[in-house]
Amino acid sequence: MPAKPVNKQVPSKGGIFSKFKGNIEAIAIGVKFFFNPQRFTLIYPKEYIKLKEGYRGFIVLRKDKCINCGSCARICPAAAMRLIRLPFTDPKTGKTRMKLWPVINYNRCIFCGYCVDVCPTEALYHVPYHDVVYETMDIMDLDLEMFQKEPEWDTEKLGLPVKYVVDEKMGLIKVKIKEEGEKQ
Amino acid sequence: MSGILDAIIKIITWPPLWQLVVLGLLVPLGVVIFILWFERKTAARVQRRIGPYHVSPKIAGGLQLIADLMRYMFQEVIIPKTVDKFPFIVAPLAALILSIVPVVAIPFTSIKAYFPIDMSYSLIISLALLTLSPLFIILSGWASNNKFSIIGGMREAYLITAYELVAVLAFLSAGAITGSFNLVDIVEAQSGVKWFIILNPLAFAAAFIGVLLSTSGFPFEIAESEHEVVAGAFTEYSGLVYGMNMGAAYLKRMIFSIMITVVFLGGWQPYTPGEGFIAGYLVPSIVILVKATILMMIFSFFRAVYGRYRLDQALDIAWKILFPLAVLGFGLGLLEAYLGII
Amino acid sequence: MSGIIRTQGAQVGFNDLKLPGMWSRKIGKDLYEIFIGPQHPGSGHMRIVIRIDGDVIVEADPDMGYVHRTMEKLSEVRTWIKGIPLFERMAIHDACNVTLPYVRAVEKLMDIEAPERAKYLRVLLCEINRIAAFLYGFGIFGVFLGHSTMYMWPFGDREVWVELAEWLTGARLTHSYPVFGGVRRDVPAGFTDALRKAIRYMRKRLEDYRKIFVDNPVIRARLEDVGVIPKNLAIELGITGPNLRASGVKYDVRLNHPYEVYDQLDFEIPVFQEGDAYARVWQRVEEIKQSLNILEQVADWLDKHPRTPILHDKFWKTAPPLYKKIFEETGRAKLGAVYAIMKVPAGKAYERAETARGEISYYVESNGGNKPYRIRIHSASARNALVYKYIVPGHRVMDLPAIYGSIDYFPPEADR
Amino acid sequence: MGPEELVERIKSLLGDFAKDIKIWKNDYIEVEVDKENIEEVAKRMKEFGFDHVKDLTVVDYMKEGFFRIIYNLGSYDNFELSYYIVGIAYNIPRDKPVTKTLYYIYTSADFQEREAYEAFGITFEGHPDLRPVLLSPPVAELKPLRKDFVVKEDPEIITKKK
Repeated sequence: MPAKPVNKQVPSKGGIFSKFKGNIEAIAIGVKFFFNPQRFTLIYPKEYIKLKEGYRGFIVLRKDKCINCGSCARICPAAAMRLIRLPFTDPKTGKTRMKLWPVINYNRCIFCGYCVDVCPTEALYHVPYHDVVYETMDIMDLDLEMFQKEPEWDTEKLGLPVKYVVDEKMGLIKVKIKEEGEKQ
Repeated sequence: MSGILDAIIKIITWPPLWQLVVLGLLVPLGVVIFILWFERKTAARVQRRIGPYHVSPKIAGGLQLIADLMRYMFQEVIIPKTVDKFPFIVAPLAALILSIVPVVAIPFTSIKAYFPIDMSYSLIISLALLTLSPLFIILSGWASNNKFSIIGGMREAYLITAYELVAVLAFLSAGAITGSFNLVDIVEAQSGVKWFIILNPLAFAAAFIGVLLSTSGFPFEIAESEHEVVAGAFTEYSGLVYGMNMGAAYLKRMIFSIMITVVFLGGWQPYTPGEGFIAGYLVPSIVILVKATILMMIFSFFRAVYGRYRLDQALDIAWKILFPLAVLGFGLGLLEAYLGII
Repeated sequence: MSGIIRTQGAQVGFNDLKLPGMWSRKIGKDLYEIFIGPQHPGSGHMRIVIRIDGDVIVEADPDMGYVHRTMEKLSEVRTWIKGIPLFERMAIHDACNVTLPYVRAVEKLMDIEAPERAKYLRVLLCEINRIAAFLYGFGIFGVFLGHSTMYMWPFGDREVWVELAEWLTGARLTHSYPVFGGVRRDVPAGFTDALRKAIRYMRKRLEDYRKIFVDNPVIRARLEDVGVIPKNLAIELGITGPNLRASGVKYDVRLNHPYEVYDQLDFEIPVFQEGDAYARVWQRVEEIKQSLNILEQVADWLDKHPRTPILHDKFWKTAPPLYKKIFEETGRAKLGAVYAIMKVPAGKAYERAETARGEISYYVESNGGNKPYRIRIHSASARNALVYKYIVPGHRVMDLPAIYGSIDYFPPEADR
Repeated sequence: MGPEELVERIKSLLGDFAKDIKIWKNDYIEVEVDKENIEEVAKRMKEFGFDHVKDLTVVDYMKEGFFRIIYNLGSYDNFELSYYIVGIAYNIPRDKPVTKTLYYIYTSADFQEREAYEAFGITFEGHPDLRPVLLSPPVAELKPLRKDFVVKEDPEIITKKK
């Protein structure tokens, strides 16, 4: 069943009475929210949002799973993911060969997550946060060693974790997450 | 020792000085700071935000305004090369002074000893002084030599023609009821529950909206409307001078609120001034200031629920609705005087 | 045709004031020229040069391009899939709607179609985006009229939809959700319940908006009979989206050229006749209501149908077992390596979609290579920009923000 | 109305003006005409019901040495036609990119002709306000959407850093 166009009318201009009513309604709803503000502001450094699983945050490499295929670098729309040629010693045979490893440049990354999705062995994964501070632009261009570590997340140390839940009355409600994962 | 102390107290409580500096400048300034905080907090509550918070979380961000004040005070005052320097600097100062001066004519008590200037035309004098300051807003817009400033100044000029007559007529209707232009007589006439807001609601409504118009409160924030004329006449101002401009508008609104309190809301009624400084001067002025502050709070609440009217619509409202309303209010006052309700 | 004011006298390369590198033009003696933008609180990333006579605008010249990012050119030097994150930067809060026609055009060229579940998921995100974008537009509109509460409320309520979109796709705004042959993620567990709650919440909030903003006498006074676009003029100028429908034209891509599963859903296309700014506000309110209806139906469908592949067989048949396992567990459809080096058969395709601001159209031409030969995008805001030139003259200066806000112009989308 | 039927109707409408009509993917119809007849064709198409220009596309065929200008026409008022897009296409030589404007027939082409002017350097004779719309004048002189304006996108995926 396709959509159907329906003619609608804006409410008529009305006289003094409807204007008066409009003013009263506007002021009344203002007063209602004045006494019952219903806020859900996040007080940021003191609280932080613990993001849901599946959030496309910073990307980390599991080197042991990487098969050096280079798909991630090929699909990267921002040219943030690049391959770097490094020697690799095979633990089984003991031979050393040059191999291509992915490294990421967070100056360029747009967090589209294509690299994670295209990786055939799940060697890349997202961490569920994005508010990481780097001191200079240079160190945002990660090397292979840094790329394997989850970036340090200072927000976690400063604040309390909260999460937002969709609610019928309030829209969103802020729920504090206790250490053990209990809800308040 | 006590003689010196007495002398100091005497100087401070000398009515003209006390009234102008304490009641005219310091207390309204404090009230304005409170109102600015209240305005931001009100808007935040209605808009489901927290508002000022981080500067002092324990007192709900109360120090935020002090911080803002400091920022205005220590900010560099930039005077562009293209402006006409003398009027550019003098205009906001004059506007600020002229918004405070009307307070000398407003009595805060019925005891004659505590009048700064005793006169029987205080209503007319204070109104005349109050309607002077917008001229300097136009001047500052003109002196700024900026397109947006000039348009903002012109808007202010249009608005003056709209609200001045309305406000004056509405306030004068009180004179029509009592048959006197002395504010003391007007307040005395409102003893008990015979406040003029009840006796003459039409004039009160006209005066209330007229004050909104004259102090560019929402929904009539037109002369400084950010989305067409940036900051109107104040576009080129910065630092303390800008703060003065903004402060002048709020101070003016405070003085207007005091006027409305005295003329329509019974002044120091239901309190009757007694003997001595405290009972005869301090308490009645506190009563008036509290009433005026509540009025200010109502004014600032409108920011949260209204947008702004278009310039021609504001003029329409002033001329087609408020002006007849004020005339009707005046007529109602005459009628009540004729019937001898007072 | 009648009613159009044509600009006179402007010639190619006029430079009356001999300024290097810019056009300049002398204006009449009694006119006053104001530059609204680009660093003006009443403009977005654009400039409108208005010439006023007294308080009345006699000429308006929209000067766009401050956020032009050469997307058409960039897409020619990048592989096909890289176009998706690129194009969604036109309107990041409307990302799915904006990129969907591109994806569909490429699918047309490849002769594939997304599976039904993927189609429903696309519609789901499209409508979430649409509501969020409308709320964004309301917020901007509110602040343009000086109504600060209407600025904060929609932005706060938009957070609900952004939160849902983040849950579904993993990113708040730039979702990069549709890919060729399907979508990237299935709905997470518990998503539809939250969606239903959000729908009920939004219906309630629309009533609040009506009270404080739409029916507010101050706002009505500002909007009624302002910026009237008559029906014939709207067609002539090629105005699009809610602005067009508010002028009485029954045109919506979801109705006239249905895509995805819009022909299986039951919803209305509201049409208003007045064509003024106030009708455009109501148009958006009604469209939010219809989007909520659509979302309800999509949620029902998703609840009834179990998880099935969300990528076309061409890509999913050859997927290794690990991919299928991850899809079963988390709902993430991993992309095959073929996406990075994909070639698209030669041909031309034209595809359009209804975004929150109107119709966006993509002309995609491939010469069989792994990069597009030519992509031409014409976005809704770019088409609506004509309103400034032809509708604004004759209004007062204070009407400009009202018209700007009511046509919901979004400079990054217009500039591409 | 199927695409074939529409093609028949366009054929009878345009007569000899239509040199070639192609249907792409069932809903996009490309009508090739001559540069000389474009105004007449546009007038007839507008009377037929295609009331606005959906977009104006220029494609640069550098090797073949011509620009292909395509006015993609759509319909708002006619429900049946609105399903289709008709592209009125004609070629102009690359070394002499001058053509006639359709601004006086389709007002909706106003800014789009300006866009084609800035991006490809095509002059639309008779357009009253032909100046760059998105680009600044110095950039527009480079004609950035022509194929001989090459954007250097780093194709190398192997980096030599570190």
